[in-house]
Order: sequence, then C-alpha cells, then structure tokens
Amino acid sequence: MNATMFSALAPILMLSLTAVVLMIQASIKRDQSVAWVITAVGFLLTLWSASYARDFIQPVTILLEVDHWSLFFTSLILMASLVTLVLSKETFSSEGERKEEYYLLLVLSVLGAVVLIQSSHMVSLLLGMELMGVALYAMIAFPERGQLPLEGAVKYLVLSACASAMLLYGFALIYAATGELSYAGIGARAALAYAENPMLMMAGSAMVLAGIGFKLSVAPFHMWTPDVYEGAPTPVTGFLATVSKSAVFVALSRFYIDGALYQFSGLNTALVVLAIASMLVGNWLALRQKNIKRLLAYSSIAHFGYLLVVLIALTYLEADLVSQSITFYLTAYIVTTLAAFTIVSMVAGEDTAKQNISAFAGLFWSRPLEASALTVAMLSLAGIPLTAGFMAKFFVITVGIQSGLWGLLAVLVIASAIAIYYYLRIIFAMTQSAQSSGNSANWQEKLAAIVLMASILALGSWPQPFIAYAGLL
Amino acid sequence: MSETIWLIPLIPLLSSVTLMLVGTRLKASQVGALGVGSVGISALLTLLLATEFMQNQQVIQLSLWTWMEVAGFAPGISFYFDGLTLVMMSVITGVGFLIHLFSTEFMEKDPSYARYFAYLNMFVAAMLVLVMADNLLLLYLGWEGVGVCSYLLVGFWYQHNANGYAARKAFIVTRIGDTAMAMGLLLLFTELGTLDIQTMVGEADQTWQVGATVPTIACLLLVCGAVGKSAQLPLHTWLPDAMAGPTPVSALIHAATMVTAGVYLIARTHELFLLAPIAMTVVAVIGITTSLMAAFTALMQTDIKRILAYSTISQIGYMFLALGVGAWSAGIFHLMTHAFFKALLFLGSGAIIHCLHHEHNIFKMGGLRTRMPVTFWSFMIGSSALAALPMTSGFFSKDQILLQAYQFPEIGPGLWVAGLLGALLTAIYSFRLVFVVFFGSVNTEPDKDTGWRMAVPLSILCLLAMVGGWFMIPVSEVFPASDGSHPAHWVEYVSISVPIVGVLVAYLIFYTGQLKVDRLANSSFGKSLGKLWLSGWGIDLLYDRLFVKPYYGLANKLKSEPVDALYGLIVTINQTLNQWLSSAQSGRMRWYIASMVAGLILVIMLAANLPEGAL
Amino acid sequence: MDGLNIPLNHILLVSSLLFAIGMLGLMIRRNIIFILMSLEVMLNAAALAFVAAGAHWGQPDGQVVFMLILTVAAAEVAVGLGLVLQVQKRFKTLDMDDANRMQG
Amino acid sequence: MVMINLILILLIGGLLAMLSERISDTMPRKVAMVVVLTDLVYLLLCLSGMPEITQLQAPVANDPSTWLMHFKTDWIPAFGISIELALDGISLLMVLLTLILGAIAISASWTDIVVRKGFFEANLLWSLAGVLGVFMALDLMLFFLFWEVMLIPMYFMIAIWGHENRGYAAMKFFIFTQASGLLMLMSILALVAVNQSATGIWTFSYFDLLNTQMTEQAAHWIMLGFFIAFVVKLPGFPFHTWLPDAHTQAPTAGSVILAGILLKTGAYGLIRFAVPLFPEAALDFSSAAMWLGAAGVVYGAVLAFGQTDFKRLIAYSSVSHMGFVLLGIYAWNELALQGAVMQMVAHGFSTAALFMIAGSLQERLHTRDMREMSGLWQQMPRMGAVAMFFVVASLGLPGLGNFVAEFLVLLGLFQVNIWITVVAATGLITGAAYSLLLMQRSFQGQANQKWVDSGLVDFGTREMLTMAVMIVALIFLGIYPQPVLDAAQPVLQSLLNLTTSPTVAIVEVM
Repeated sequence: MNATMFSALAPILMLSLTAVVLMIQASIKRDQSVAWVITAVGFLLTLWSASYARDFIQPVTILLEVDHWSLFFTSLILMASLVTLVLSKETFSSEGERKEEYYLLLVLSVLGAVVLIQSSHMVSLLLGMELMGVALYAMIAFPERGQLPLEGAVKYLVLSACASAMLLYGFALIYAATGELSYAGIGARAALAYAENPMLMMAGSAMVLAGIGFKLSVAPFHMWTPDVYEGAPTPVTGFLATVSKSAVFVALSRFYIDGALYQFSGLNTALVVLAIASMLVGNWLALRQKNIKRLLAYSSIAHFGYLLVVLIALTYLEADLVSQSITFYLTAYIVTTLAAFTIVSMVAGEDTAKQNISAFAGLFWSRPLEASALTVAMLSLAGIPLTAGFMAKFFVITVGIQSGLWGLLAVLVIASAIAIYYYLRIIFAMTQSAQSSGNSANWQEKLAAIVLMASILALGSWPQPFIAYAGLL
Repeated sequence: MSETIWLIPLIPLLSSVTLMLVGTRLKASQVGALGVGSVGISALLTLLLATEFMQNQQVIQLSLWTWMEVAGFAPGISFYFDGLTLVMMSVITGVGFLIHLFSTEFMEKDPSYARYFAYLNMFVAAMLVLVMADNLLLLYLGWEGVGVCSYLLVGFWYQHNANGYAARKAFIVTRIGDTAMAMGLLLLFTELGTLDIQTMVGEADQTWQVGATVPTIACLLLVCGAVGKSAQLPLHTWLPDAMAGPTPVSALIHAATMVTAGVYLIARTHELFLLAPIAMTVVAVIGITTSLMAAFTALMQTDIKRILAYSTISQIGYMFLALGVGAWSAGIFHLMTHAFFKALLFLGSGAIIHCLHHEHNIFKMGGLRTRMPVTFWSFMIGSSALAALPMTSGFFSKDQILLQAYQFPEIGPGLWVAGLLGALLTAIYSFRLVFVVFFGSVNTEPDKDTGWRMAVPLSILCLLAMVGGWFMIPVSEVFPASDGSHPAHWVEYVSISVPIVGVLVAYLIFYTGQLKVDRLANSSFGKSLGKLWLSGWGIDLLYDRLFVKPYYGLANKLKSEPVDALYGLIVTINQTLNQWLSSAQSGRMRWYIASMVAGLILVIMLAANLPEGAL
Repeated sequence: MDGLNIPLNHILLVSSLLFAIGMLGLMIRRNIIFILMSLEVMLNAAALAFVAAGAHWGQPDGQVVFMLILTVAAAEVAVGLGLVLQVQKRFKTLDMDDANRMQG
Repeated sequence: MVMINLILILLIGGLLAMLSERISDTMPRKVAMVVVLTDLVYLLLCLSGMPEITQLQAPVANDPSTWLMHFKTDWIPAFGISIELALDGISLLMVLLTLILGAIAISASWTDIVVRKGFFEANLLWSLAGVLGVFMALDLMLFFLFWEVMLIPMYFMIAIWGHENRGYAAMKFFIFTQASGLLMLMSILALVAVNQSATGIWTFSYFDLLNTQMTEQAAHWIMLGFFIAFVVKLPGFPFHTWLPDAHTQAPTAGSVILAGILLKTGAYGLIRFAVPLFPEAALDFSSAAMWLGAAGVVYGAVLAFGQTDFKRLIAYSSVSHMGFVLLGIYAWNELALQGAVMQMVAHGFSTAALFMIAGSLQERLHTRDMREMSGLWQQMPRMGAVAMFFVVASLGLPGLGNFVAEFLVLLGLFQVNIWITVVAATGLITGAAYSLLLMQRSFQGQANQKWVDSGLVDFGTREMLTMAVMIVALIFLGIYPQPVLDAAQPVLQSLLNLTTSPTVAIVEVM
C-alpha cells in the first residue's frame, strides 16, 4: 500500500470525503442548498480526480482494479450523478424538513457504484453493490408522503436482498469450487475446478448470473423494474436506471471476462436465453404501457437484452472489441436514458397523472425544447441513425455478425421493430395539438437537457473521436 | 409539297390546342371558323398532295425526328405516304371537313361548343397520324389517340351517366384489342428487330416462309387490335352504345374513319398476312359472321342511329371479308365508298334528330319526305348505296368483294352465299328505314328544316355516294394485283339482283304492307327470335355476366385488402402477448419472487446443461 | 486442526436447504416481518456456505466474508425495519399483498 | 463539394423557413420555394460547367473517377465509413426530379397548410435533403443513414398535418420502412463483414464492395435483405399495404413527395445496389421478383378499381405502376431498364399531379369520397380538363411519358419472359378501367347539387402554372424522351457490363 495507490484511489477517497463533509455540515447547520453545493463540488472534484488518477493506474491490493476502463466509467457515472443532482433540487425542495440526508445517500450510493466498477474481487463487489443498494432503498423511499415511493422501496429492498442472497450463495459455491475470491484467481482455476466438480462451478456461476441479472432487470428477473421505476422519485429512477445498472453491468463483464466464465458453453446458452427473453419480453410489455416511467422501465429491460448479445460474443471474439462495444453501448444508453428522465422530471415531475403519455400531448408547441430533447432521446432508444442509440446498435450488430450469432440478431431485429411502435407513440402524442400548461423548468435543468441532447446527437453523428478514445481504454 | 405533309396533321392539332387553351374566351363564330378552317386547310393540302401524287406516282417518306433510341429500338416520328395513305387521308380530311361544317349548325346551341371542336380537331389529327405513320409504334400512337378522342366525344355530354358509361365501354373494349395488338408489336420487334413497316415486311419475307407460326401469331394479335377498333366480333359491342355521342361524331368516327382503322391496319401490313393464310381465313370468317350478325340485328332496331351503327358493323364485316379473301383494293374501295354513304346517312339522321328535337325512334317519325326534302334525298341515295343498288358507289365496291370472295379457294362459294344473304338483309333494313321514316303518316312535326350548313355537306356527300364508285383508287402500287379471272356470269347476275329483291321485300312489307309478316313475327318463335336480334344476339348480356360483373365482384372482395390482414395478424399476436405479460405484472411481491426462483432454476439447468442430461 | 471433520458437501447440502427454506418463506409469507426474516435465513445460508468453503480450503477468507455478510444483513434489515414502520403508517397493514398499488 | 452544398442548402433553408414564420405567416412557403429553386439553379449552373451528359463516356460503375462528380472524406475511419457522394446519369435524373417535384410540392402546400407553416416547410425541405442524400450517397453506411433519416420529417408531415386517421397511417408507414431498414442494415453489415474477412479491411464504400467474393448462400441472404428493404419502399406486391394509408392520410404536399420521390428511392436502390452487388444472386432471384412485379401491376389495378376514396385510388394506381418498375429492373436488359427509369420519372409527374388534384378537391369539398362528388367538371372545367389529361397519361396514352416507360419495360420483358409480359400487359386494360372510373365518378355525371350551391372555385393561376409544368414535362417525355434515355444509357450500360449480362442467362433459366 504505497502513495501512488492513494492517488489511484483518489475518486473513492474524494467521494468519501464529500460524504464526511456532508455529515459535518448537517450536524452544524441544516440547509439544503449548502448540501447541494457541497455535493456538486464533491462530484466535480471527483471527476477531476478521476482524470488525475489516470497517471497511476494499477491494481490496488487484491480488491480493486484501477484501470482506464474503470476510470472512464467512474467519470461517466459521476456525470450522470451530476444530472441526477440537478434534477433532485427541484424535486425535493418541496419536501418537508429533512433533505440533506438525501444528498448524503446520493454520495454514498455513487461511492458504492465506483467501488463496484473498480472491484476485482468478490468482497469488493459485494461491498460496492450493497453500499449502492442500501443507499438506494432510502433514496427511493425518501419522499415523506405518498404510498408509491414506499411500496417501490420495499419491493426493491426485499427483491434485491433476495437477489444478493443468490449472488452470495453463488459466490460461496464458486469459492467452494475454486478456493479463490478474486476474479483473476477464479479465472486461473475455473477450468480445473469445472473438471473436478462441474455441478458446483456451474450452479455457483449460474446463481451469480441470476443475482446480477436481477440488478440489470434481465428477464425473467425483470418484474420489479416497472414498479420501482414508477414508485421512485423521477431523479432517483434516472439514477437507478443509469448509474446503478451500468455499474453492475461493468462489474458483471469484468467478472465474466477476468473470471474466464465465457469458456463455459452452458453459461453461454443461459445468457442467450436470458438475452432473447429480455429483448422480446421487454418490448412486448412496453407496447401499450401508458405511464412513461413504466414504459422506460420496460424498454430498459430490452436494452440490456441487446447488451447481453455483446457479452455472449465474448466466446467468439477477442475481448477488446467487446469491451469497446460495451463502453459505447453503456455510454449511449446512459446519456439517452438520462435525457429521457430529465425531460420526464421536467415535464411530469412526481405527478403520476402527468406521467401518462397522453399528458404529453402538444408538448412540441408548448415546450419545444423539452419536446425535441425527448424526441431525440426516443429516436436514440429506437436506434434511428444520427443518434447515439444507432451507433450503439451498430456495435452490437457488428459484434454479433462477427461472431455469427444469427439467431440472436434475428430476434434483435424483430424486437427493435416492435420497439419502434411505442417510442413513436410518445413522439406522436407530443405532436398532437392540445393546450398543455407550460410550467417552466429552472435553467440548470434546461442546460442539462440541451447538453444531453447535444451529446446524443454528437455520439451519433460524429462518433469517431469517442470510438478512438474507447479503443484506448 | 412532299416536304410539308407534316403540316396536314399539325394544323388540326394546333387548332385543337388553341381551342382547349383559349376556346372559352372566343366567340362561337371564331370557334367554328378555327375548327372547320383548320380541317379545311388540311383537306386542301391533301388535295394538292393528291394531284401531285397522281402525276408522279412517287412514295414520300419523311422523318421528323427519332422518337426514342434504346438498344437498337429506334422508332421515328416519321411519315410514309403512298396511294393507300392518300385514300385514307382524303377520306379523313374531305369527309372530316364536311362533317365539321355540318357540326357548326348541329352543335350551335351547345354550351361547350369550343370543347367539341377541340376534340373533333384532335381526332382528325390523331387519325391522320395513324394513317401516315411509317412505323407501327407511331401508328399505335394515332391508334390510341383516336381511341381517346372517341372516348371524349362519345362522353361529350358527360352530365348523363349513360353517356359516360358508353364512352368508358367504348374505350375499354377497344383497349382490350389494343393490348393484344401491342403484344403483337412486341413480338414483331423481338423477332424482326424493327417496327418500321416497310423494312419490317421486307425482313419478314426473308425470315419466314408462308404459314410459319410466328407470323401467324403476330398477325392474329394484330387482328385482335383491328377487331377491337373496327367493332367486329367478338369486340363489337361498344359501337352501338357509342351512338350516345353527338350524331356528327358518329358520322365521322363511328362510320367514316376510326372504325375503319382496323381495315387500314390489315391492309397496311398485308404482306405479313400473306405469310399467314390462317390469319387471313380467320379475318374472312370474322368479317362475314359479323356482317350477318349485325344485319339481322339491324332488322329489329327502332333507334335510327342504332340501325345505322349495326349496318356499319355489318359493312365493315364486308371489308374484313374482302381483306380475308385477299381482295385488298376492293376492301379499301369499299372503305371509301362506305365512308361516303354512311357519313351521308348519319348526317341525314343527324339532321332529322336535329329537326325532330332529338327524336331517335323511327316509328315516332314518318312522312318526312315532303317536310325535309334534302334529308329525304340524301337518305334515298345513301340507302341505295348502302343496299348496293346498281350504279351507286356501294354497288361497285360490294360487287367486287362478293365476286372475289366467290373465287376464294374451298370456302369461297360459302362466303359468297353468306355475303349475298347479308346483302339481301342490308337492302331490307336500309329501305325499311327509308319507308318508315319518310313515307306514311307524319307522327312528329319537324320544327325546322335543315340550314345551309347542314344542306351543303349533305348534298356534296350525296354526289360522292352516287359517283364514288367511278373513282379509281391509286392502290395498284400498294397491293399485289389480283388475277383478272372472272367467275361465271350467273354469279355476277345473282350478285346484282339480290339487293333489288331486298328492296322489293322492304317495299312490300313496310310501304304497301301487302306482304304480311305479323303472323310470323307474333309466333312465339318469331317473338323470341326478334328479342334475340333486338338485343344483338344477347352478346352484351353475356359479356356482362361473364366479365363485367365478376370483375366488379372481385374488386369489391379485394377492397378490404386481404394482404393487410396478414400484417393485422402480426399486430394481434403482439397485442395478445402484451396482454398476457402485463397481467403477469400483478405487483404481488411473492409472485415476483416466484418468477425469480423459476428463472434461477432455469438458469442453473441451462448452465449445467441439464436439458441434455435429462434427455 | 484435528477434531471432527465434516465433508464439505454435507455442509453445502445443509446450507442449500437453509437457502431453499428462506426462498420458500419469501414465496409463501405475506407479512413483511416474516419476509425480512426469510431474507436473513437466505443470507445466513450463504454465510454458512462461505465458512464451510473457507474451512475446506483452510483459508481465513471464508470467515472474513461471513463477518461481511453479517454486517450487510444488518444494514439491510436496519433499512428494512425503517421501511416497515412507514408501511404500517401509510398502508395501515403489514400484508404485502394488500400494500400493492402498482401493477400492469 | 457541390453535392454537399446541395444538401446543406436544403437543410439550412429548412431552418430559415421555420424561423421565417416569426416574420410573417406567409413567409415560410416563399422562403422554401426560393430555397428549392436556388438549389435547382445551383445544380444546373454546376452542370453547365461539365461535359455534356450525352457525350459523357460510359462511366465504369466501379471507378468513381469516371463519374460526373465524386466526393469522399473520412467519417468513421475506425470502421472505414466515409462520407462518399457521387453523381452519375441516373442519380442526376433522380436529383433533378426531386428538386422539381420539391418545388411542386411546396406549391401544393401553398394554401393547403394552415397551421405551423414554418415547421411544415422545414420538414418538407429536410425530407428533400434526405432524398438527395439517398440518391447521391455511395458509402453504404451514409446511404443507410439518409435512407432512415429522410423518413422522420416525412413522419412528422403525416403525423401533424395529416387527415382524420393520421396516427395509424404515420405509424404504419414508419414501422414498415424502419423494420425493412433494419434488415438492410443487417445486410450491409453482413456484406461489409464478408468483405472484411476476405480482404482484412473495413470499408463501406460501394466501389470497394462491388466485387466482393462470397459464397452463393451468403449472397442470397444478403441480397434478400436489400431486396425486401427496397421493395417495401417501392412498394412491391406483398409489402405495399403501408402505402394506401400513408398516401391517403398525408397532406397533399406529403403525398406528392411520397409518391413522386420517396417511392423512387426504392427503385433506385434496386438498380444501384440490390442487383449490381449480387449479380448471380439477383439473377437466380429475378423470376420471383418479376412475378412479384406482375402481381403488383394486376393487384394494384384491381384494388384501385374497387376504391371509393379519390386518393386511395391513386395510391393503388401507384402500386400498379411501380410494378412495372420492378419488372423493368429485374428483366435487366437495356430496354427494360430504360423503361424502368422512364417510369420513375414519368410516374413522378403524373401521380404528383393527380395527388395535387385530389388535394385541391379535398381543400374545396372537405371530402375525398368519390360517391359524394359528381359532375364537378361543370363548375371546375379547368380542373376537369387537367385531371383528364393526367388520367389519360396514367393509363398510358402514347405520346405521354408513361407510355414510353411502360412500352419499353414490356419490350424488354418480352425478350426475357413472355408469360410475365402477358400478365403485366393486362395492366394496360385494368389501368384504363380504374382511371376512367376515377374521371367518371368525380368530374363527369350529373352535377351534385350540394357543390353547385356551395359554389366551388376553379384552379387559379398558381395551380394552373404548377400543372402546366407537369403537363409540359409529360408531353416532352412522351414525344422526345431521348435526353432522359441518353442520361441513363451509359450508366445502365456499365451496370450491365458489370453484371455479366444476366438477360441471356435468364432466358436459359426460363
């Protein structure tokens, strides 16, 4: 444990520091705006520290692997958290007395996500996931009034605890099989362990898959998604959909790659089944959904189905093209989903009536900025060219073709075709003329919307720089 | 002169365009002047051309520009002028001019006077292109062009749906033939590599020997086209309905010129037909059958124009007979004379209809001999020419046809007898018309007599119908000379006497009434036969049942887009799946956990390859 | 270390049984309290498995993870119970089938 | 660069049109018109500097330097995707058609659009820009991009300014085209992957992919992807059902662009990509494709005959006419191909005009149901006459563009497969049937008292002017089509050389 390691850990330390400062501030004087500013500053500093840590990339003890990839995602989710922060301000200013804790929870959750991303060891993965999760339960249940947030929180808590149990049990089995807790170690002994006791190894990794699959809301572990998405306050939903999911996916892919699990055909078939199920089920569920938050929940199910295709391709391709694709896809997904939730929270806020798609009628004429941003987001989710979503799909299909996964690709095409329908429904609703109240949003939210829309278009129409950059990771 | 023949079709065309563009702003007199004048000029030019041609029997070929040039397919906008063309052109412009003149009075009350002349001029232009074309594609242009003009003019009084229907029927029925003809063009080009008539027939002679399959098929396809345009069996049904148009139109299009285009086509491509004897026999048979069928039908009609329409069909049948038996020049000759006397008859009937405030039923007329002398005489002359009484124009042409038919190998005499029967019937129905309309008691008082603009054309046509038979049509160069052999004299005598008998019969039945046919007519057999003839052998009804109704039915069936139902199915599938899955989202936590557990078990089984193990 | 030496598989069997019991509890129990308890059972099943595995490989890691799991479980339950109070307050029931406003 | 400018002018012009609404209500349409005309003039000026197309030496299909224009610059080098535009005779024809019809469409929207004029004109110009891109893009990725993106403004046009059932129509249109687009994307990527595995380099350039070596089976599947995508847009027989709804529901200008231009992109794609990229596969497939075409001709005609909705009838007539294009393309000899190209141009004008007439009727009568119209000629003789002209044009009257097209197609087809020719030829008869029925039901017959009382206004100067353009164009195409044929000839020739003259082979096949 030398000095450079601390520099490598800079983001984690910075976040922890922020958390501490927040607690102190809360104990001195309760003031939301101050807490908000502290958190914002903390995030910005962490962002900076992430770039600073680039020069010191190294495995930090056995637990954490600080490399370009993890640092990139660290900064990515920090940006996402910043957006969440911006949205939270409006949302919770209406709440009662206690608000500062929310920011604390946010910071802790982000901390958990960062640990999760950098984890290279079952324990760190467990720690990160739980830190992130526990904080999230509280964030979901944060509103003092209303039943939906609470219900969502309880459901999420129970179900994800159950999932964690599965995960842990899986780890235990793998540990029993290999005697290793670190990914690298597992990767080294996996083949041998399988030879010795296949059932143990497979059952273990299968349970891990199930546990993580739940967090990614992959069918058939998807059922919690709509309820939690709807129940949670919109900014939190955004956070859950982007930060937590992508962090978990990064962890999964690390585990899958370093743990050399892709060598097991059985696991692969399992992944294939999950992928197909999620693509179809997600889109079918979304088809006629009225509530936009639930709809986005379903669409996210489908999107992680698409993403799984890349993971499956690991068996046939060298890791770097795969990780590149994952990077691009997750980035595109985060940006797009955030844009969507930003608009939802700007337009609908926490009012379930306003979250109904029909309530979006006439948005094009009453609030052109929001409408166009949401349109761009929807087109990106649908994978129309010139948007980030298209390039993401481009990557997936390319990878799929390169590894000859024709069946999966066929399903992907069908699924995307179905998906177009419900994304268009939203756009169509917005174009229809109706007198809708133009309640205004504050400038930060507007800024966020514009930035996100711009980056979606940028990623879609001029991806070369980013691809080049992602290639280096 | 020979360099400027392109003016002849152009002038009517220009006047037509002018009338379309500014017609509504012109005074009636100006419209008339333009309409008649343009055709008049063309007629004059044709006359000049004719005189020139008479001196130097020289064929003119004039190419304006290449229409299109694709992979060796290079039809030109180019004209070919020879004796045959001259005959046709003179008929079109000459008779056309007279009819235009007649129209100025006939139509003067009509609100859309300009539109009428615009269409009529365009028709003349298109018809001229048809006969002047030196390649089959340009001919096809004129061919379709006259078709459209006929459609427009038949449906000229578009306010009445009946007229619209008649017009559509006319166009579509002929279109069927035209499409077959187009196929013929495709075949000819694919086989011979050109559509230029002169080179084509040259090619044909080298490529095929007589009786080969390809030329036979090609000729039969062309015949289909001709049958459609010339209202022969089985595509004749449109012509009687086409009488819905203004009478001068019927005179010009449906008697004198357009309906004879089929005859022209076959005559023009006769070298091809000479290679396909079967096709020629078919033509002859079609011709004679049609002419008999039509003659019987004409016997029973009461509408003056329908009588004339059926007689036209029947006369064109004679022309087809002529072509079929290789009596080319006789056919063309009859075409010309027929143009004269049939135009005369139509214009006459037009005059009657005009003066009897649009009365069509002959039995509501009568005794017009004294009231409308000009018309009476034109009808007398016209009918005698139609019945081919000696010394009239019709006599010469029809006589030639019958004699040459007699000489036709094998079935010749049969054709001849049938032809005679036709001639007899012709005489009867044409004079039935005369006696019923002009003799006997006056049933409807004409409110006026014909003005000069009607009288002049009538009298000129009378003249032509009388002396037309002495014209020498300059087609000797075009057609192979027929061997000068004549059949036995008794054949000629019979041929001459038959029409006279016919007139007598008509006289006895319809004038003096000495010859009673009531018993026969009232017998159940007679009644049904009469009905059958009146309805034109029920062919219209047959087609209606066979083609029209089924097509409507089909269209209505398919209207709901069966193909779309397929996609509808996909939609329903997705909807049902959506419903099932949504109902699974019950919000019950235990249920969610159950699904997770199920998933877990599934994943474990898959991971451990248990399915294979189990199997 | 001598003394009684139980083969790994037996313990894993026990732990899997525990796990199954917990999962069953989750599936049949409607009362939130019992649900949380079932969760505890599941987590402890995992913990047991870890300890056993650690013993099997003669490593301390197993016990370490066990401690970790304890804390995790504690945290989960802490938040969980907090939520339980709210549930009681807002839904006037602890039956999770009744506390169910969102579906479809 | 010229080609980039052509597109940019439209894109920026669209923005201007949208903003100009702030100045005045009538500003957008003027701006839009100016923009399109500028684009047209600019193109013509650039062309005037070039060698006469007729004297242009036959461009070698896989050598861009022999083309009229060629522009290439990197876009996503990581995958060898570049911004590559090129122009040859056919693309030039299509571009000109697009711009002319664009101007016509704007004129059609002059009074038709009453709300959100600015946004409408913007969408119109943007879709034009997309179409231009489709016609000029020679990098498959770029092509696909334009292909998909041009639909979005079109979708908005239908969804916002469409008629009573616009939601359904817009959705159907978008899903059909997008789903087929995904297939094409798969095919493109598969083709590129095959090429990459063979040569080791990533490239999406048409010129590099032209002679990709692949197994017969692979070729068949990939070709099928392209084929379906293009045939859906064309639209070919079983995939046509989006068209009647879209055309019927779209605002007049939208229908004009849809029928006049967008359908042609499908045909263009077939000529440019589907056949040349996979000559053998296309050859094996040609009989099937031609039967589809013939089926389309007949089916479209019969359904058109059954319609009571003015616009729907025209829409089905498009299905029928586009069948000829499909036939012409897959007969794949010079006659037929020239016919197909002619049909693309001629049908562009005739159908656009008919849709404009339909639009003006709807504007005046507020209905498209022909059972409610009758004898409109009496009150609107000008419109009646114009309608008559375009009706006879669309039933293929010789001397007008459509006849040349259909006859050439049949001529070429006859040399390949006689029976398909016979079936297709019946389209001439059925075509006459529905065209004349249209005329009868709307303009002829007893005048409907309702309209007599309401006092309809006949075509005005602007409308007559617009119509005059198309009338002149059709007559010109009909009696002197040579310029068009000359423009297309070298290109088609080179394509034919490229594809080892399937015609001969097809004859052997049948």
